[in-house]
Amino acid sequence: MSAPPDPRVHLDREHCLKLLRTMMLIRRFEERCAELYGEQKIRGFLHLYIGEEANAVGVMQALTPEDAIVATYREHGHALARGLPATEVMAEMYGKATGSSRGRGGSMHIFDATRRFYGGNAIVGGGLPLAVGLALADKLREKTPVTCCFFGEGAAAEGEFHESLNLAALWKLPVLFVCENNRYAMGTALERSESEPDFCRHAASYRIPAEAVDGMDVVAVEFAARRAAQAIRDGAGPQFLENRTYRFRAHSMFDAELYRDKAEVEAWKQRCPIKRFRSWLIETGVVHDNDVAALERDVEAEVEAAVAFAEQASWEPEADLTRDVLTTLTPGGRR
Amino acid sequence: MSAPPDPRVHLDREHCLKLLRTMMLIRRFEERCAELYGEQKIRGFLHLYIGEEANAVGVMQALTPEDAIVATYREHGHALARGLPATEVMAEMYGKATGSSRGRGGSMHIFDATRRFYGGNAIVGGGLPLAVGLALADKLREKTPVTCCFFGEGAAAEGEFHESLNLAALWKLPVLFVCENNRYAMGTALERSESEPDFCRHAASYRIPAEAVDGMDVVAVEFAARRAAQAIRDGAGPQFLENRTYRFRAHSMFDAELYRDKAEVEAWKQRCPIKRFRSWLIETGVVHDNDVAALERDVEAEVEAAVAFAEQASWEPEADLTRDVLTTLTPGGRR
Amino acid sequence: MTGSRRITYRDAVREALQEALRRDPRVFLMGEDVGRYGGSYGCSKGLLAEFGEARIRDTPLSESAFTGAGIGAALGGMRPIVEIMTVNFSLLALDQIVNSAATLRHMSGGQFSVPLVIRMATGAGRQLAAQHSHSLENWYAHVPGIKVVAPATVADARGMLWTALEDPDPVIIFEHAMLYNEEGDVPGGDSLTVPIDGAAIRRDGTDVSLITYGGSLKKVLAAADELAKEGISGEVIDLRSLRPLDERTILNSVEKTHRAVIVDEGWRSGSLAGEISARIMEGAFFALDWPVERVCSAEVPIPYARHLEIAATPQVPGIVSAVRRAMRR
Amino acid sequence: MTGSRRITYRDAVREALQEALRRDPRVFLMGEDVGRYGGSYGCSKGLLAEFGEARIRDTPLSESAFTGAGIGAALGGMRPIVEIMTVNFSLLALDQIVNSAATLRHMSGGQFSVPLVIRMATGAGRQLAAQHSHSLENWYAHVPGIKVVAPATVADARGMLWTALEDPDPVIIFEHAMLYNEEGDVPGGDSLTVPIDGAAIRRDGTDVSLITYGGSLKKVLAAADELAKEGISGEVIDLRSLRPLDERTILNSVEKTHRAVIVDEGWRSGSLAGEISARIMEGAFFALDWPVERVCSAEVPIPYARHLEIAATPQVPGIVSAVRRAMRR
Ligand SMILES: Cc1ncc(C[n+]2csc(CCOP(=O)(O)OP(=O)(O)O)c2C)c(N)n1
Ligand SMILES: Cc1ncc(C[n+]2csc(CCOP(=O)(O)OP(=O)(O)O)c2C)c(N)n1
Ligand SMILES: [Mg+2]
Ligand SMILES: [Mg+2]
Repeated sequence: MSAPPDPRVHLDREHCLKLLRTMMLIRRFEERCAELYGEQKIRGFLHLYIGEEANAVGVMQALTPEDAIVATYREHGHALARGLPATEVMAEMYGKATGSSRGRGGSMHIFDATRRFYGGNAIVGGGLPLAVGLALADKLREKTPVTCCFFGEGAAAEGEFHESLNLAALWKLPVLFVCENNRYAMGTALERSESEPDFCRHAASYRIPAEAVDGMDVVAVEFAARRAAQAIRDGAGPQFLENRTYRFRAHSMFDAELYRDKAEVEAWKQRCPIKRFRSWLIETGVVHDNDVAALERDVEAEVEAAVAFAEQASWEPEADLTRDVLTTLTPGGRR
Repeated sequence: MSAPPDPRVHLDREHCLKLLRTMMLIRRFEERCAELYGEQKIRGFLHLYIGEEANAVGVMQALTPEDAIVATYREHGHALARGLPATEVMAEMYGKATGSSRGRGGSMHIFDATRRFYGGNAIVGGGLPLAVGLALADKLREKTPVTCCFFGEGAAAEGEFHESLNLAALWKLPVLFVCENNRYAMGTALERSESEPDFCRHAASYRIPAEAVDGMDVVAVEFAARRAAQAIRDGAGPQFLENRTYRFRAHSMFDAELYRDKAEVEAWKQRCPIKRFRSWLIETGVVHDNDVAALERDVEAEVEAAVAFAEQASWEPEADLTRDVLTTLTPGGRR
Repeated sequence: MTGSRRITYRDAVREALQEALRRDPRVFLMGEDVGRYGGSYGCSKGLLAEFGEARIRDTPLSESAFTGAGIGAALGGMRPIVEIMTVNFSLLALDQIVNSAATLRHMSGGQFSVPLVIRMATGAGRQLAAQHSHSLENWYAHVPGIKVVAPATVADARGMLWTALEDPDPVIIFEHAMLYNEEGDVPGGDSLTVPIDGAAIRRDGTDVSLITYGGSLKKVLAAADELAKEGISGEVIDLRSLRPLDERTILNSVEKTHRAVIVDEGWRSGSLAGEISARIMEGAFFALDWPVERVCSAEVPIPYARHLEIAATPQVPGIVSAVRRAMRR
Repeated sequence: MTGSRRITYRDAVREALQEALRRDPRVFLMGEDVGRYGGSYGCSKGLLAEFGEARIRDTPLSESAFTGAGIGAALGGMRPIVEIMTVNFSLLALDQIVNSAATLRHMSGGQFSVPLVIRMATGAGRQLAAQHSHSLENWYAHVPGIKVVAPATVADARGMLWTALEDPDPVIIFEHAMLYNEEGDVPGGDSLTVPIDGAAIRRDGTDVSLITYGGSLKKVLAAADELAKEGISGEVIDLRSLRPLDERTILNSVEKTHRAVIVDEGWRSGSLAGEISARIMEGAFFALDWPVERVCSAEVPIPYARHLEIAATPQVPGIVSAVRRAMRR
């Protein structure tokens, strides 16, 4: 891993520790989620981001609190990297009233209005038009935030991808499209879903500037995201990143992984973004073994605190079932 | 207009007369439709193809009776060029029982099973997936027909365009995509609907070979279509033509044409495909003035016979309203 | 305070759009051909000149993306009005409407509202055949998280838009395509807004409740006129809001008349008329002297030919016979 | 002739697919992850190995295009089975289903049939929250030109597919997601096919007609057991076909029992239950001793939390109380 050429990524010790810690937090948080799923504390669909942490963490560095984020059902990493409290995210996984979405959303629907985190969307490709609209709202009011839209490479086959990129380009909207290309959409390999697997070419067909990035390298991702975000802020219109990455785990907890080789998975695991970044930091002397050990304890404590928070949190009363269907309460409901 | 370099387009007198006659038939047929619309014999939406005749006529020369055709709501030209009897098409415009669709479809829904003419689709972009499926059926049975799918440039913004091109390319299906780029989708100019107005680039982003063609030149269209159809028959997978053309009339009979300059329309009218081809044929001595006059009489007679046929045709009995909703009759229906 | 004015439904829609755009800088209109073309039904003619391209946005043919963009813009603090040319094309945008607009508030535990208005034309009558003549109001009325209205009068078309825009939740407005050329009165003065949550009694009566909405109201009123000649007094209820339904107004009327006929241009099976019949069953069964009748569209994709289209959709004679049946005449 | 076998609903679906693929070379299966993954609910495991990539086609995420391609392939002479992972995602394909599959035959004056089968999972119960738990059966049941079935038993899941494939028109098959792990009997021998046009009486009774379909059947049978202990004899009708409805079976039952409770996992407003209530109103009003009751889902996007999801959907206690109400107990 080479040091980034751009001065705007400041790889000082503090920043490096932050990057490393956030990736470790996501990793540990999700490992714990997998255990809790086994204990049936968490239910429904659970999609783990393990292996892909560098993407959310790297991109998020380029965004300010005014910027907006639209993510997918595989969004724990994005939520934590954006700064949502692990406690609330975990409580949401439990379905508790103190969860980010009062227990109504679960793993796939984490939201946070104060952090402009617009979910959490379980319709593949469904977030793209929303991101276009958020960016349009900002543009219409002559505000300058960036709307960052994450989606998988599988989503790129959906019509919404095409329509949304066209709109964003046509209207020069401040959208940062981040395609997390982990090479599989459930069990469907990239080459079976895309006639043109190079997403930069798709972006180019809407005249959107695009760049392919090593999604296993947090610094490379941060660098590319900063450059793209800056271009957007400078008025260049939408930008596109294809982050080449890999998920180490199954698609969801129901997946027997019949569709890919164990050897392939192992090869990618060698490129683990946490391991690589950590080794590099230690090799270059930026951090030391005991820093890492401290981070590990720290992250472990944060995750356990989140679990404890979720465990003791209360359930939403059943009487509130139809609360928030509309902004004004609907009378009646169940019958 | 230059003679085509490819020997497969045989510009002998007979063929030239056929091309000219078919374009003239479409033109006259539609002029008559516009009059009949004024007389309220034809109702609903009526979309005229006037100015674009070279496209349907040119492309159709490359197709055999085994090939399949999927068109749009602006499909009179395609229907007539495919050889549907003007009588039945006109009767359909009248809504008569002897119309191509027994009066149930009208102008936008002309069908002919025996000629593999699959309509007539009033959902913009809606025909693209159907064409993919027709081609898939042929491929699965190891048959070799081409499915030719016509659509407007406006349709290219729909998600169906993207999904369908991707499927066709991925599965190497025998589809000939013909984008009739007449520069407007209703009142929306190309540059306001497409971030990349060069459709060959879109096709390329699915790795589909594409060519832009002068859609006002019937020979150029025939030539390009023959080459593309041959490539498909040779197993090269889907091919794409962008036919650059123009509609001389309003979008439909309800359109005040507020969105384009009269001068622009006039400039394009100078390139009228019928006038140009006729002049060229006369200049080069392939046909003579009296041949053209004969054609005119002939076409006029055919159109008037179609009108007479439609006029005297009977109405579908009201009792048959729910006939053909399902293949087996549904009992009941109205209540 | 000036007196009332007579304008077309189309003009009422346009005036309402204009008023909203003038009143609230967050409002903008977006859809296919709303700008240069003036709207496929001419409802936005002239607005581009007054408000400019930013607020009168012509979109490419991309129903899913521009409807979704409307949802996003609403989340982002704007008050978008999305025009979908007709309900038929809204099928392409349903995922965004049902899976995002209708769910976001609840799914986020109440963090977000989606103050979006979607207008679309609906219905048959113009010989546009099977892909342009749907009445899918009951599909929308089935979905929690949205409100659905159907202005049947010029005054409602003029007055409901602003109310819908002030609503913090997504509101779908159905404009029946046969109404645009209709003329009607709008009140003078400033208070043109009308509520979007209650039904209206358009004609008082005592013998039978005639329940309808949107494009069928005119036919029902004509039927009521005809029935009056036979001495049958029909009370005509215009639902106005299809979700939520104003059950109280319906039940009060049926408790008085003891008979009801519902007229709904949707296909009969699975229609809104079915829902209303069920509500009457549940709320006024013991008041009924005769089973509730439905007059709906035939179970057929709407055909092009005029006589078949007429036969396929509710018409005055069919309404009159249903009422006679209900009255045992 | 061998005796009956006990298998899961999932296996029944798989066997039915396998049989169809073996019997008719025109049959192929197409959808997201039907091949290598084995189907998101595991219904097509092993089929890729037996039938190969051409006939077990993994598609990209493109619901509209691959459903439309199914329609096209049916027009082209094949017998496609399209799997849409769940009804929620079918919103993306609705234009193709409603505007093409359902209309093509009529709109072409009877020239084309569309012998297409679309299978999709439906319903709540797995804590998948608001975008994965819909029951939109009534949307489909509203549309002329298609048939809609909901196999509620293992035997029906095994037997309906072939019947659907033999039907010349588009058939939508709804498989409730909670059924896949259920076990049940399928008959031995060769005649596994079952008709797709009639309801089945799953339990005879005399006091009240309990009308349901799909994933709710099990709950209704459990409720009937409980009611039996109280001396209430419920007749349980499994609709099986949602379009067309087997009105005769429903009305015959109600004429006998004089009371009906409809259980439907769809949201109450605009539900199929509403349609059935209306049909009973129209066909058996004078036989009714008590208004028809509905037990439906609450008007809320289905929430994730288990207790809320349970509260949002029909459950045995709610069914039992509705019946008690109908029996005036
Ligand atoms: C519209 C839609 N179709 C299908 C699904 C089921 N599904 C959930 S995730 C997924 C794969 C998505 O792949 P990709 O976009 O690459 O994201 P990844 O899961 O790899 O992060 C599928 C098919 C869905 N949720 N939404
Ligand atoms: C899905 C859909 N959206 C909108 C319309 C209304 N509409 C009919 S034709 C048309 C313009 C289509 O333009 P293009 O594809 O360029 O074809 P052209 O009419 O120029 O031949 C529009 C917007 C429609 N029929 N279907
Ligand atoms: Mg992926
Ligand atoms: Mg065009």
